[in-house]
This record gives sequence, structure tokens and C-alpha cells, in this order.
Amino acid sequence: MAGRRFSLITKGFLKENPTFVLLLGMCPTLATTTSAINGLEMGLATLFVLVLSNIAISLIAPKVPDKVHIPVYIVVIATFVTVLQLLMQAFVPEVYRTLGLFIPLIVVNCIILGRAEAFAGKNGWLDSACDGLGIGLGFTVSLTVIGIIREILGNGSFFGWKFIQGDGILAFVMAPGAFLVLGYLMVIFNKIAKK
Amino acid sequence: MTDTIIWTIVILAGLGLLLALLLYFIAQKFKVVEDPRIDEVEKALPGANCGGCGYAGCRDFAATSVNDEGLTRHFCPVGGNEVMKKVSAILGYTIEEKAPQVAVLRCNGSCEVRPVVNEYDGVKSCKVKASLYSGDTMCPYGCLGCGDCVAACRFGALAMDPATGLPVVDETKCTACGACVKACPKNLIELRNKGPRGMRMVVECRNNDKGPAARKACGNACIGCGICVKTCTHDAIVLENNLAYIDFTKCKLCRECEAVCPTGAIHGINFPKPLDKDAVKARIAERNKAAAAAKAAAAATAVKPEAKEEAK
Amino acid sequence: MAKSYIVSGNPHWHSPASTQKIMLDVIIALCPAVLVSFLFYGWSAILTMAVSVASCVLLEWAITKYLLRKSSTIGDLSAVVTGILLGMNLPSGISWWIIVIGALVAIGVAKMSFGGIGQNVFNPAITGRVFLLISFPAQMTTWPVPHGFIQSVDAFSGATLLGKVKELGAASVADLDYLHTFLVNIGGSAGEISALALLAGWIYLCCRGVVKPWITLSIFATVAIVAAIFHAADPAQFTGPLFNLLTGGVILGACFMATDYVTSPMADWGGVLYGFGIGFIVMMIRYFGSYPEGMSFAILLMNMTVPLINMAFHHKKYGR
Amino acid sequence: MADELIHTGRIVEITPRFTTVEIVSQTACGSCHAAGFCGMGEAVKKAIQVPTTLGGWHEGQEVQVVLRRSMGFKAVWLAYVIPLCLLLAVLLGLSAAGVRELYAGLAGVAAAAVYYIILWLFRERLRNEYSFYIKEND
Amino acid sequence: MNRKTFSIGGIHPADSKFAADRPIEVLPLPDKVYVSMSQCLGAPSKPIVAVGDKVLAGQVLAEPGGFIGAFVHSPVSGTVKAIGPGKDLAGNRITQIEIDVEGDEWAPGIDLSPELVTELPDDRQVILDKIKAAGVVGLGGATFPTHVKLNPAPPAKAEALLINGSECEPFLTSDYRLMLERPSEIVVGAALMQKALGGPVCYICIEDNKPKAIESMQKAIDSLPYKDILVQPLKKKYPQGGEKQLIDAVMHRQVKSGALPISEGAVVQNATTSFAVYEAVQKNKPLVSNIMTITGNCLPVESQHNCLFRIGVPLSFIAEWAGGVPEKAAKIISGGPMMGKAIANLDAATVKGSSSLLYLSEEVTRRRPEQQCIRCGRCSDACPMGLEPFLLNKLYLAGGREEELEKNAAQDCIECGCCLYSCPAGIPLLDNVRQAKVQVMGIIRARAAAAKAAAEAAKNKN
Amino acid sequence: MAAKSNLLNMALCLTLVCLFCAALLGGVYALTKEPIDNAAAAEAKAAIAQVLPEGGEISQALSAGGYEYYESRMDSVVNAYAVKTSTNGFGGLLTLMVGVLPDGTIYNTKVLSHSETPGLGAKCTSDARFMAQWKGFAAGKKLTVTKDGGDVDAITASTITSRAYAKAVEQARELVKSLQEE
Amino acid sequence: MEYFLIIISAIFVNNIVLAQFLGICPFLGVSNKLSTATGMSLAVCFVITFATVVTYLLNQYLLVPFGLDFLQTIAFILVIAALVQTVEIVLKKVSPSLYQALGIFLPLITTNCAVLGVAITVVTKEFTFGSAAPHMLNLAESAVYAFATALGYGLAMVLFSGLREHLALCNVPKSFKGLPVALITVGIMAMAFLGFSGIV
Ligand SMILES: Cc1cc2nc3c(=O)[nH]c(=O)nc-3n(C[C@H](O)[C@H](O)[C@H](O)COP(=O)(O)O)c2cc1C
Ligand SMILES: Cc1cc2nc3c(=O)[nH]c(=O)nc-3n(C[C@H](O)[C@H](O)[C@H](O)COP(=O)(O)O)c2cc1C
Ligand SMILES: Cc1cc2nc3c(=O)[nH]c(=O)nc-3n(C[C@H](O)[C@H](O)[C@H](O)COP(=O)(O)O)c2cc1C
Ligand SMILES: Cc1cc2nc3c(=O)[nH]c(=O)nc-3n(C[C@H](O)[C@H](O)[C@H](O)CO)c2cc1C
Ligand code: SF4
Ligand code: SF4
Ligand code: SF4
Ligand code: SF4
Ligand code: FES
Repeated sequence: MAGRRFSLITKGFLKENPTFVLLLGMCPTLATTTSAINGLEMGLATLFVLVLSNIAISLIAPKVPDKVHIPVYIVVIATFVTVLQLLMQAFVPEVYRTLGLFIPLIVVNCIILGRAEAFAGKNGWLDSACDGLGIGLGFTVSLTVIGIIREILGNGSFFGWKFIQGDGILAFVMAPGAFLVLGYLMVIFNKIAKK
Repeated sequence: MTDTIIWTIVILAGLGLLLALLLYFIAQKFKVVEDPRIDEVEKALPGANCGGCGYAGCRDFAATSVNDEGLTRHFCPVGGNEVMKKVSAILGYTIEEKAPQVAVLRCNGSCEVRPVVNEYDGVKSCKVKASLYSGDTMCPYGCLGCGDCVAACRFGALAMDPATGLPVVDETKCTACGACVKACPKNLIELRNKGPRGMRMVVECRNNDKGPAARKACGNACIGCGICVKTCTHDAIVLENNLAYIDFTKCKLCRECEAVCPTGAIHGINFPKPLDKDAVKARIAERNKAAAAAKAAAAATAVKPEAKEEAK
Repeated sequence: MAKSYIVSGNPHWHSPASTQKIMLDVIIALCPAVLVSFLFYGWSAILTMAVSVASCVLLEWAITKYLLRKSSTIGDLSAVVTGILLGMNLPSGISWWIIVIGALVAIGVAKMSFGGIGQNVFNPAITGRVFLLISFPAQMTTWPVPHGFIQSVDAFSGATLLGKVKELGAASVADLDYLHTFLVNIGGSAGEISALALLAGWIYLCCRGVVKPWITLSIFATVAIVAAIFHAADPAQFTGPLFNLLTGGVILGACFMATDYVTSPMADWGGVLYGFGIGFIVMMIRYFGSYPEGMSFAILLMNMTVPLINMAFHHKKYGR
Repeated sequence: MADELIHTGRIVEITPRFTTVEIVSQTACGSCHAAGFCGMGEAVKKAIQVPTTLGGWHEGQEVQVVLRRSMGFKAVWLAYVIPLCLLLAVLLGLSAAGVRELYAGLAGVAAAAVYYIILWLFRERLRNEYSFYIKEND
Repeated sequence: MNRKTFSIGGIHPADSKFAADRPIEVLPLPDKVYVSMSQCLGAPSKPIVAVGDKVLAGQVLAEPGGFIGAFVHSPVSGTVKAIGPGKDLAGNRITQIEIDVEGDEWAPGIDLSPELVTELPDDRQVILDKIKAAGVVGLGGATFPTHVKLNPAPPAKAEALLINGSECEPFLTSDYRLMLERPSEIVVGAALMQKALGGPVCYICIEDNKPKAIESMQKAIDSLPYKDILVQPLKKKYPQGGEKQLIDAVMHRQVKSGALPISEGAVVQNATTSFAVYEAVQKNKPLVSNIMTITGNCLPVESQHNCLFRIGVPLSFIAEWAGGVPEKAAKIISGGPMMGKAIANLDAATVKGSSSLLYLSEEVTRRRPEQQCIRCGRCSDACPMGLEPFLLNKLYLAGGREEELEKNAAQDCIECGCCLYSCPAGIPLLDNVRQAKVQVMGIIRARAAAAKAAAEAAKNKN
Repeated sequence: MAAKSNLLNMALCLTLVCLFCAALLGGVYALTKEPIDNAAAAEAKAAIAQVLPEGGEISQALSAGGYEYYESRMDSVVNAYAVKTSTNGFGGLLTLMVGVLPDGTIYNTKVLSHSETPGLGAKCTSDARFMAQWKGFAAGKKLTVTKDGGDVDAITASTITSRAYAKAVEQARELVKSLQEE
Repeated sequence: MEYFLIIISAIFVNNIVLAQFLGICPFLGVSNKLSTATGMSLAVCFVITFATVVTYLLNQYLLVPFGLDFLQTIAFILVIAALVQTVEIVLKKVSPSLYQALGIFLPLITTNCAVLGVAITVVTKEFTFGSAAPHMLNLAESAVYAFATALGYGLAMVLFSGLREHLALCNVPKSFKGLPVALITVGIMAMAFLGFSGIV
């Protein structure tokens, strides 16, 4: 059982990596990874909602009539997102401002609803929590990695620590860089995953 | 403050109620039923989506198999009996096992036995080549060696052997999907029963020419001499259009035909030991002598059944 | 038959044309412009182009050999063309490592990622240039002032004519000597310097049948017409047709970059539409955008429409 | 780009007027490989009514339901584009005329609603115009 | 001179007509001939002689195997040695009749004298019957039975008869020599076909790189009493001689995709076919000989020949007669360098359609290594059908795109080779387009069959 | 797995979930309202305080000439103004808080929001030399970039942003001038 | 003029996909075929505009008066979901055949973050068009903004699907096939769209 939970947590890194394998939640992946720290923060925010909504949904799922399960899930997820919004505004307003629109958009991130549908709706709360944690961590790691690469190339710094004089290759902190970095990471990921 | 909370509750609850009514409405109108077994069957399938079964991919196979009554029209060549057992378990059917098959090449005109008379200079495609002429060698029936079959195989079971210029089947990988059979413009690949422990006899040739022409074309060609037909005690070999063909349902793997074939067109595959031609030939000669003797005797005494006994 | 003869489908012989010869023609056509930029910017211009060509060719060779593991394609000289054109689109004397990054984007991203020659959808040299423009705006807009023949140049920010318009308004270039601008257009990228040299090269290409003139003419016509209309409406704000034709990269772009086979439409009328699009977009960017010059963006933007244009415009078919 | 959209389906019912074919419709994201993880992209069986024609079809037969692509576009046009234009026209028109924003907005939404009602009145004609036709499964 | 040409595509390969000044020689008889049963487009013919039979030159050996099919006659006198399998020049199996040559005796009723007979039969049916009985097939390349073409199904009516003397393929000179040496016979043949078709205008179409042929034909027309026969000079451009291109050039009409020339009122016949028609009708002489050019880029002009050969003579015999296969030849082709077929089996016998033996050397004929398409558009600029071969090539290679191939008219390809000739990247366009065409024809045929079956079913129901 | 759907349980379920969620949200909202307001206020105040001399008493938001501004009083005498101004920079709006002393000397400036290009215009928030010049920018100096004949040292290769910045400061100075004249 | 600027800005300068990163999932997922992409784009135009108008009204006349702005996220998503479903039902009632025809294009637009993104942006962000001072958009402007944004989505989508159809026939290296090369293509598209910067 413990092994199963462990694998639930680890599968998000490679086998069911939400970014590179499942291609879910592309918008925040691209938009918020201008720096490593931004990527990390966004990943954690998603993780927060994912874990909580997974738990909540696994608890109520058995009682929810079939036809309304999607709306119910949406309400639950939206609630946690709003909670997150309020908490961030109150305690980390700076972070809230940089991530901006993409915090409320966690609601429509397919990862969350997808997990609710595919996992939390059919499993117990502890498993669901682990699943949420796994996928959420996978997402966080991917975002952080993309953020690190974009920050190094685009700004010449690592988590804010600047190691070159002047600027980096600016395109990488702009929109095109996001797509290019993700594209090439996917190539590398495919090659690794195939081996 | 409390105001805000009350309004929050009122508005959200209102929205919720509205939505519920709406969705109820939808539920009434959209009666969506999907058999959950489709998913299960799909999961049991190999997921290669090769279309070898004749359906448009694994999902289609699953969907149609669920809706069909019985599994007679469904067989996954890739997964084989293993998978079909699982599928039938899901659907609650019993199935009869199919003998496993494998792709077999019916040409053994390797480079050294087939004189090359032309040089092809064009797209490396058997289909294109076949549309232009009969091939680089004197044999108009043989393998063209451009490997269309290799390209068609989705399982990596085929590879060209540079030494012989012929494709080789990796039996562990071949799923008998039949893609290569369709791809070969010379109809050189056939799906045959794998045989016990993979052992089987094959006439690896499709040359319909008469003896001299066939021999000129390729050292390993079947020249239609008919010795094998005469030798075979199981009626497993037929000769048509100057070409022998072994019916794998009748063949008993005695390897006598292989021993007597003057050109080496008949091959025994996967036998544990190489064929001791002389021994087999001696055996046949013995039997033939006995048979001749018996015949002579029969002519004299007309006690046929005994002779037959002996021949065995 | 004793000897073995070749068998293949018809036709049994072929025209002398080859990819390599086509690219060689383009290189020859670019020579006058390269020469002129050498005359005005000296060795630094040649050095810029040399670094660019060398890195493009080396990168293509390395990528085919080590990453894609295919046989090398540098023999077709297309990487050389890309290299020269990239070099011509940079301020001469820009740091070598910026050129290498540009070449990496041109060859690695825009060309080889799509499968190499013929497979790319965006013009490699332009993709490289635009990438550099947004990544190193400062370096990419610091133009050297030509000191004349065989003399190295200080990196000195001389404004281009278009930059001047952007900063100071159309009036600042009201009394331009157009004949002089036609012969030598000082300031700007290494390759843009002489309209005359570029046009001579283009005419050579047309005569050799390497390119058809429609795309280029369509760009010229559109630029001229759009500029004429706006200039007539408000000469104080909008520069005129001749100015816009002769300055910046319009001629270089229209003659050599918009005509790249791979990234332009196949049918003649499709080419006309494509040219119209480029001409229109370049004028919109120049008049209203924040970039003083928009040829690269315009070509890149129209590259995206090429598949659609190709779906809409086909050759006239027999009997249909 | 082919001119026809083809769905494979199975005839479930034949009446003198309509033949009902059940198709497994691929919603837009149905082809997405992450479908299994995203609850939205279910392949849904849909029943389509096709006017019965001669052709010797029988129930349970696998057939192809063909929809001319131009019809698909026309459907999008009728269902989305026209109401959208209506909404925008009413909204912008009333705003320009100085009507209060709330009322202009509501009027716009109402206009779209009215449009759908009108569409409903013409449903019989639409049914015929958008009919699919069946062809043999090849 | 009013020179016309077709409106789409076309290329200008080097003319290379080295054998143009070599007069037609008569090939000696070999010891053996092999008469193929597959000599025309259509069903193979059925032998009506038996092994051991004595045959005379011009005697019928086989009859048509179907509506589209032709009689085959013995080219020589001798004994039928065998009837059985043989190989054609591609190495594929065919049925052939082997005859041992004994003397040169002709069947009775055949007029071997050289006088020109200008009197035309009165009845067009007589003309058609004689053409059919003589086994005349198109000698322009497709070997389509001529009597079928000259007898269009009723609503269609011929408005123009185009005698195709363009011989646009490089190297080939057999039509040219014939137009120089026997112009009057060609004109009489044209008049016969004109009559058979009900009197359309007849244009004798010749490319302007053959001014002597134009002059010679014009002289012959002027000296003969027929009406409405004109010489039409054409610009030199390949494939001017393509039937569809010729109709476009001369009549400014384009044959619709999938339709026959007659739908635009045109009938096209090759100049040598016209000569064969003359001999068949006026001299009762069946089609047992044809003219062949022996040429190549690796052959000195003095070893190049135009010869009159008996149909059935082995190719190797002709090659020997002409001085053997040159050392530098890397490929031997039957036909021109653009449309000809590479010969895989030089032991094969000549057939009615054989018109040349072309030797090309390695450096001109070897295909270049294939590179990737640079989308230069030369192939589509060259394609006389206005197709986009690069696209067809890609769609074919992608697999499963038959419908798009059909939409992009892969089935219209006339296999002229202009695309592959022009491609700078050495892409085997035609090899693949030909396969694409086969695939598309497959679906078109399947559709037609299905429609027919459905119509049948509907009929049965009612 | 889930219950069968009918009108009643659907409505009930959704309503209940909504109620529950609403309660949760209301609760969190109530809890966070104060910190949120505080954070917002603190942020605004910090920006203002940063551009004003220390120790002054900052007024409520005032407005004049279309600008929002704040007064700082020391011993009830206005000793400085903080003016919020906006101009169009390279990539969009550039909004500053500018601290101006009554005599027209700039006390300090702070960028509130901008959308300039990273690495170029965006340096207006990081370029030390550029930022330093605003501290005590004398009243008599010309608020245009050196290129245009003024006294503002532009950010390298970002004349446009620098101009916009200078213009925003100029606006603030003008406003203070007019306030003083009243 | 202001409307014109809004439109240009939303389509080209701040293209929703290429500059704002919204609605990427369907952008990548439904762009394999030009025809589907076109149909989808038209549907998205309708849904985005309609949803924006409704949520604007909801926000302005229900949430704001009661001080409930913090409920934006949850209220909007519910309303949008309901709206899309309603339209679907209405269509089905109105004309089953029409509805069937649409089935081909009917994407599940609810989960598309572009719809929610635009709705939220419109009620939370200040805009400047031309030299006008920053301000919140009014209803009419919001509708135009939403519509133009959706047009920008459609434009990007149609161009992209054209490119992808083209790429399907190219010899893209194996490990680049499919999404990687698509992403690289979008990257270069985004680069090209930067050329419009500053136009508004
Ligand atoms: C199946 C078939 C039927 C044909 N029927 C006719 C016909 O009825 N009338 C006619 O004039 N030509 C007919 N043709 C001849 C063609 O139009 C054409 O002349 C012939 O294929 C030779 O053309 P080519 O040498 O340009 O390739 C037919 C050809 C084919 C393949
Ligand atoms: C590409 C191409 C080129 C051709 N060139 C010639 C030619 O030069 N001379 C000729 O007589 N026929 C040529 N043909 C054949 C003609 O299309 C046509 O079949 C022929 O003229 C009909 O006459 P026939 O039936 O007497 O052979 C060519 C066909 C094709 C497809
Ligand atoms: C991608 C890009 C972004 C730019 N961003 C800015 C910017 O944010 N601020 C700015 O003043 N100039 C920016 N520029 C530069 C201007 O276009 C212009 O070159 C410069 O402001 C004037 O040059 P100068 O400052 O060297 O005189 C940018 C240029 C590029 C290519
Ligand atoms: C007329 C012509 C123009 C070309 N222009 C360019 C160009 O602008 N940029 C470039 O990278 N390559 C250019 N090339 C080279 C080559 O086509 C290009 O690298 C391909 O895009 C590579 O696939 C050109 C080639 C020709 C024949
Ligand atoms: S293609 Fe042929 S060899 Fe490959 S798996 Fe199928 S049957 Fe076997
Ligand atoms: S077996 Fe057939 S397909 Fe395979 S290489 Fe030989 S000829 Fe080609
Ligand atoms: S061979 Fe076919 S595709 Fe090629 S040029 Fe000729 S007609 Fe066109
Ligand atoms: S000629 Fe060759 S390289 Fe040019 S477009 Fe055609 S196939 Fe491509
Ligand atoms: S995250 Fe934006 S559409 Fe999927």
C-alpha cells in the first residue's frame, strides 16, 4: 500500500508528467515561467488547489449524482482557487501580482478537473491526496525547470542570482522563448522517455 | 461583513440551483450511454492501432466487439490468443483458439544463386520497381529486394539481409498482421501456421517457369520436377504451374521432400538438427524398394494392405 | 547480356539544374552587394558575413552529423546563402557571439528542426535576424558609421534614415538626395547599402530563371502605392514612396529573402498576394509600429500564410 | 481538405421517413491523447437522423454518414456567427444611442435569444437542409 | 510561319537528333523471329496457328483477344517452331510465337510494288475493315488499335484529324525520315483516315526544328488531289507530340480530365501510323514492319541508323547489325530519353510499337542522388498538364491520401517525365506520381463499379 | 460509483455544495479582508513614502488637474508633494510616483507600473545611474534627454522610455508649480 | 477610432495566444486540420463574446454592488459553463440536424481558459488605447475587445493549422514530429507577431 502511494506520488515526474507527457495546463506553463521562482510559485499554487480539491472531491464523490458531477467539481475547485486567491492577496501580494490572471485560471486548468474525473472521483481521500501531490509536484518541477532554463538564458541568472553582466538573450523571457524552450524540452523528454 | 457573507451564500446557492435545474434538463435530453466494457476491452488490447484486425484501430475493435454477438468476426492478430482470451473474459464469450501464424518468405534466390543482369536506378521501392520491369535478375518471380515489406511492418519483425538480399522474418516479433503480405508486389510473403515448436516446411520459391528456364533464372528455384510430390507420403504437396506447394495443414514434418529436392527450394525451418540428407534419402530408397517389391508381390498375390503397412 | 545495364523509369536523362547550382547563382547575385558593403564598411563587413557563413555551415554540418545522423547537406550551399543573407542583415562589426547565436537560431531552430532544406516554413535567415533583434535590441540597432574603403569601423551609433524618421518625423528626411540613396544608402545593415547592387543581382537571378519577378514586383508596387496614399494624405507625418522603397531592407528583402523558394508560395498569383501582404505589413509597421523597419517581420508574418496561399492558388491545370 | 466529413456509424432504426444512425462522434479534443485524463473529451454516441432513401440498408449495418463540409460551415454560421453579429450590433447600436449599459447588454442577450427562437420556427427547413446522407462503408 | 504550341508547361531538352541525316535502310532477315501476342494496348491476341505450321509473310498468326485488340501477322515466311512463354523487354512473361525463317515469301494479295496508289476506296467501312484486318495499331507510342480510334461511337464526331509528325522526343528520327522519304504515302494515308472519319480537316503537325519535313510534306500535299489537308508547323517544345498538347496547340481546346480526344472532336494519329494505314488499305499489306532509329549519345554518327525492320526480330539482332552495343552505353532504351522504356532484356523481340534503340552513357542517364525538395516549382512549371508533382509526390509518400491526390489530379499525369527532368533536387517525382496515379485510378474505378452496382440494385428492386 | 440522477438529488446536491463552498469562502473572505486591505494600503503608502522626505505626515489622496497627489506636511506646512503621473512609454503605459519639493526640486521617483521591454526600457527600474539622477534633480534643470538638448541622462538604447520618464516627471513638476502658484 | 485601436491591439499586438498565453491547450489540440480549426475559431468567437457580455453584466450589476468581487472566479466559471450548455441545448431543441452538423466542431469550450481569461481581464484590467488615460472598459468596449480577442485567436489558429497541415507532409526529424515542432512553429509565430508591437 505504501509502495502504491509512493508510486502515485512519483509517477507525475516522468510517466504521467502533466506538462511533457499529458500536455495539460499549457497556459500557465508558458506564461508564468519567465523566471525560476515564478515557475515554482505557480507550480505550488496549482499543487495547493490540486491536493485540496482532490481530497474534497474524493470525499463527496460517492454522493454526487452522475449528471452534476462536473459542475460540482467545478464549484469545489473554484472555491479552493478563490481561497487561494484571497490568501495570496493577503499574505503574499507581490507574488499574487506577478502571477496575475493565471491564479484564477487555475480553475480551468485541465489538470485539476482531469484528476478529479480520472482519479479523485473513484478513489479514497488519502490516495487522492497522494495523486494530487504527485501530479502537482510533477507540474511544479516542470514549471521550475522551464523557469530555470528561461531565466538562465534570458536573464543570465539562477533563482535571481545573477552570474553574468548585463542581459541574457532577451527572447527567452518573452513569449517566443516560452514556446521554444518547451518545444525543445519536449524533444529531449521524448528522447529520454523512449530509452 | 456579515452582509457580504450572507450575500455570498445567497448568490452562490442561487447559481448552484440554477445550474442544477439546467443540467437536469440536459440530462433528460441527452441520454448518453456508453458501454463501459469498451474501455476495458480497449485496455486489454495491445494498443498498436495497426488495423491488422480489419477495424479502424483498437478502439474500433473494442467498440465493435462489444456490440457484436460473439467474437467470430474479431481476432487481434497482434495480441493473439492471449489477448483474445482476456477480451472474451470481459465480454463473457468463449472463443476457439486459432493456430498461431507467422509470415513466411517464398523466395530463396539469394545473391549468389541468382545471376544479376540489370542494375536498378530509381526509387527504392519494390512497388515502383515492379511497375517498371521484372527485376534485376533472370527470375521474374523473385524478390526485388527493395524492402517494401520491411517498411510495412510496424513491429520491426522484418529486416533485409545484406548477404542474401532477401528479407528475414524475426519470428519472435512477427504478429502475423499481414501488412507485409499486402505490401509485396510479387506476392512473396504468406502467412502460414507456425507449426509445432515453430517447425514447418516451406517451398521457398514462386517461379512458374518450366525447369530449364527456372534453373537458368535461379539456382535455388523450384523447377517443378515433382520428385517431392512423389516422395511425400502425406499428400501434402501439390504441383501446379511448374511449382510445388506444401499444404501446412497436411504436412507432418518428415523432411523427406527437403532431402530429395534437387535444387534446395524446400526448406525445413526451426528444426533442432540439420537435415542428414543421405540418411533420409537412404530411408526413402529403402521404402521405395520395398514398395516396388511389394508392388511386384501384389501384382503376383494381390495382397495390397500388407505393402502399405510396410511402407510406414 | 554480358554487361549489366541500368534500368529505371522514364525520363532517362535530366536537366543540368541542381540545387547547388541554384544556390551558387544566388551567391553570385549577392556578390555586388557584398562588394559594395566591403567598399564602405571595410573588412568588418566581410568579417561579419564570414563569421555568419562559417557558423551556419558548421552548425548545419554538426547537426546533420551528430544530432540527426543523416548524410551532410552542406554541399547544396543553401547554408552559405543563409549565412550571407544573415550577415547582410546585421550591423557590420557586431560581436561574433551574437552572430553565432543568430546562426544557431537560423540553422538550428528555423531550418534543421523542421528537417533541413526545403522543409522549413520560416525563412531561416530572417528568423535568425528577428530573434537577434528582439534579444539584443541595443546591439542590433547600433549601426557603425562607414569610414570608407578598407578601414575598420568604430562601433558608433549612426542612426539609419528610418530610425531618424521614427525619432524626428518625416520632415527630417524631406530633402534627401534620392539618387545618392539609390547608389549608396549609408547606415543600416551591412547588405542594404546599395540598391543598385542589389537590383543588379536580382536581375541576374531573373535572367537565369532562378526566381520569377512577381513576388518582388508585387512588394515594390504595394510599398509604393501604400506610401503614396499615406504621403498624399499627410506628408508631414508619412514618408513618401521613393523614400520607403530605397531605405531599409525593402530591396534586399524583396529581391532575395521574400523570394526564397521554400518559404514563398508556389503559384504565380499566390506570389503576388504574398508580395502584397509583405508590402502592406512593412508599411504598417513603419508608419505605426515601434520598430523603425519592418521588412523582416513582414516576411516572417507572411511566411505563416504560405500554406494557406498554396491551398488557395494552384497552377492552371489542363482541361479543368 | 476533403469536401466531405465522414463518420462511421451503425444503423439502429429505419422508419419510412428517417433512418437513424448512431455514430461515435469525436468531439474536438476526442483525438487528444490525454483524453483519458481529461473528463471532457469523451467519445459520445450520437444519433443522427437521415432521411430514408432507397439503397437497401438494413438495421445493424455499418455505414458512413456523410456531411458536406460546406454544410458544416453553414451550420457554424447559423448557430454562432449570426447570433454573434446580432449581439454585437444590438449592443453597440444601443450604446451608441446612449441607452444605459445594463439595458443595452440585456437587450443584446435578448436579441440572441430571440434569434434562436426564430431559428426554432424554421427548424423544419433546417432539418432538410442539413440532412446527412448515407453511403456504404468501404 | 504560323507556329503554334500548347499553353501549359513544357521543357526544352537538347534536340540531339544525330541520326536525322541517315536514310532508312532495310534490315536483313534473321534466322528466327519471335512474335509477341501482346503488341497493342488491350487484350493479348490469340494464336490461330499450331507448332509445325508453315507460314507466309503477312499471314495472320493471331486474332484480337477483345474489342480493343488487333490481328497479328507473320513478318516472315517459315515454320512455327514453338508457341509458348517468352519475356518482353522488361523481363515480364508474355506468350510468343517462334518462327524459323525460311526464304521471304509473302502471302497472296499483298502488293509489294512501290507505285503510289492515290485512288481511295468509296466506302469508309472498307477502309476501316482493311485497317482492322491489317492489324494496324498506333505507332506513336501507345499502340492503340487504329480502327477503334477511327470509328468513334455515334454522337461524337471528328472535327479535326491531327497527323502527329512532331516527334518531339530528342534523338528519335524515324517519323522524320519517313516524312522525308515517303511523304506522299503519308498524305494518302491521311486522306484515307480523313475519309474514314467522315471528312474532318486534317492537319499534319510538324515541329519547326524539322523544316525539311515541313517542306517535303507540303510538296506532297500540293502534288496530290485531296482537300483539307494542311501542314501545321509547331514550335519546338517537349511534349508537343503528346495528344492532349497537340489538340491544345492546334485546336485551342483542352480535353477534359478523363475524357477522350474525340470528345473535343479530335483524332490524333502518328505519321508512321498514317503510312501503315496507306499500306494496309491501298496495298493490302498488314503491319509487319516498322521503322527504328538506332542512336545514342555514345554512338558516332556513322554508326547511327534508321532502319526498316520486320516486327518480331530480336532487339539484340538489330543491335548486332548496327555494330553492337557501344562500350560506353550504360542504359539501353526502347523509345526516346523522355518517355522510353529501359530495356532489361535485350533478347526480347521487337513489337509493333518499337521505334528506337537508344544508348545513353552513364553520365547523362544515371540518376542523381536524391535531395530534399526545395519547392522551386520547376516541376509544376514544366508539367504540361499543370499538375504539381512535388505535392503529388509528398501526398503519395505520406500514404493514405488518395482523395487529395485525386483532387490534385494525379490521374491526369501523362507520364511525360518533364517533372523529373526539371527537378534540381533529383527527386524521383514521376516514379511516385505514377504510383499515385495507379492508386487514384483504383479508387475511381472502385467508385464507378460501386455506382454501377448500386444502379443495378436499384433497378432490380423496382 | 455515483448516485443515480434525478431532479431532486441533483438540485439538492448542487445547492448544498454551493452553500458549503459559499460558507467556506465567506469565512476565508472575512478572515483575509483585513490583511488584504492592509497590504493594499501599505503598498500604496510605501510608494508614496519612498518619494517623500521622511517624517512628514501624509495626507489623503487629493486631486488636481486630473492627477492624483498627496501632500506631506511637516509641522502642518506642506514640505513636499507626491504626484502620480502616467505617460506612454515604449511598450505602453508608464506610471510613476514622483516626489516634488515645493521649489520644484525632484525629491525622488518610483515606477508604479510599466510595460517596457525587459533589458531595455525595463531598466528604468534597475539602472543605477538612471535612477540615481532623479534624487534631488534640481529645479532649474531641463527635463528632456540630453539627445534633445535636456539634462536627463537616457538609459542606453532606450531613449523612448527615458523621454517618457522625463515627461512624466515634468508633468509632476508642472502640477506642483501650478499648486504653488495658487 | 478607439474601437479600431482595440481591435488592432487585440488581434495583432496582444494576440491572445501568441502574447497572452491563453487557450493554448485547444490551440495545440484542435489545430491539426484547417477545417476543424476554422469551425472551432468561429464557435470560440461567439462563446467568448457572449460570455464576456454576460459576465460583465453579472459583475457590474450583481457582484460589485454587493461587494462580492472576490466571487468573480467562481461565479464566472459557473455562468460560462451554464451558458455554453444552454446554447447547446437550445440548439438541439431548435434544430437537431443543425446541432448534429455542429457536433463536428463543437469543442468543449468551457474549459478553455481563454474564455474565462478574457472575462476576468475585462473586468479587472485597465486599458489605454491611443493616448487616453487608463480606464476600465465599458460594456460596449468590452464586447468589442472580447470579439477582437477571439478574432485574434481565430487568426492564430487558422494560420497555425495551415502550417501544421503543411508540416504533416514534410520530413520533420522523428523526435520533432508532432507537438515539439508545432511548439517551435508557434514560437517563431510569436516572434513574428512582436513586429506589431507599438502599433497601438
Ligand atoms: C480504354 C481506352 C479506350 C479508348 N477509346 C478510344 C475511342 O473510343 N476513340 C478514340 O479516338 N480513342 C480512344 N482511345 C485512345 C486514346 O484516346 C489515345 O489516343 C491512346 O491512348 C493513345 O494516346 P497516346 O499515344 O497519346 O498515349 C482509347 C484509349 C483507351 C486506353
Ligand atoms: C508525352 C508524350 C509525348 C508524345 N510524343 C509523341 C510524338 O512525338 N510523336 C507521336 O507521334 N506521338 C507522340 N505521343 C503519342 C501521342 O500522344 C498519340 O498517342 C499519338 O500521336 C497517337 O497516334 P497513334 O495512335 O497513331 O500512335 C506522345 C505521347 C505523350 C504522352
Ligand atoms: C525588441 C525591442 C524592444 C525595445 N524596447 C524598448 C524600450 O522598452 N524602451 C526604449 O526606449 N526603446 C526600446 N527599443 C529601442 C527603440 O526601438 C529605439 O531603438 C531606441 O529607443 C532609440 O535608440 P537610442 O536610445 O539608442 O537612441 C526597443 C527595440 C527593440 C528592437
Ligand atoms: C532565390 C533564393 C532566395 C533565398 N533566400 C534565402 C533567405 O532569404 N534566407 C535563407 O535563410 N535562405 C535563403 N535561401 C536559401 C535556401 O533556400 C534556404 O536556406 C531554405 O529555406 C532552407 O530550407 C534562398 C535560396 C534561393 C534560391
Ligand atoms: S508485417 Fe509481416 S512480418 Fe511484420 S508483423 Fe505483420 S505479418 Fe509479421
Ligand atoms: S519480399 Fe516482396 S516486398 Fe519484400 S523485398 Fe522482396 S519483393 Fe520487396
Ligand atoms: S510526368 Fe506527369 S506529373 Fe510529371 S510533368 Fe508529366 S504529366 Fe506532369
Ligand atoms: S522541381 Fe524538384 S525541388 Fe523543385 S519543387 Fe519540384 S520536386 Fe521540389
Ligand atoms: S491551460 Fe489554458 S487552455 Fe489549457
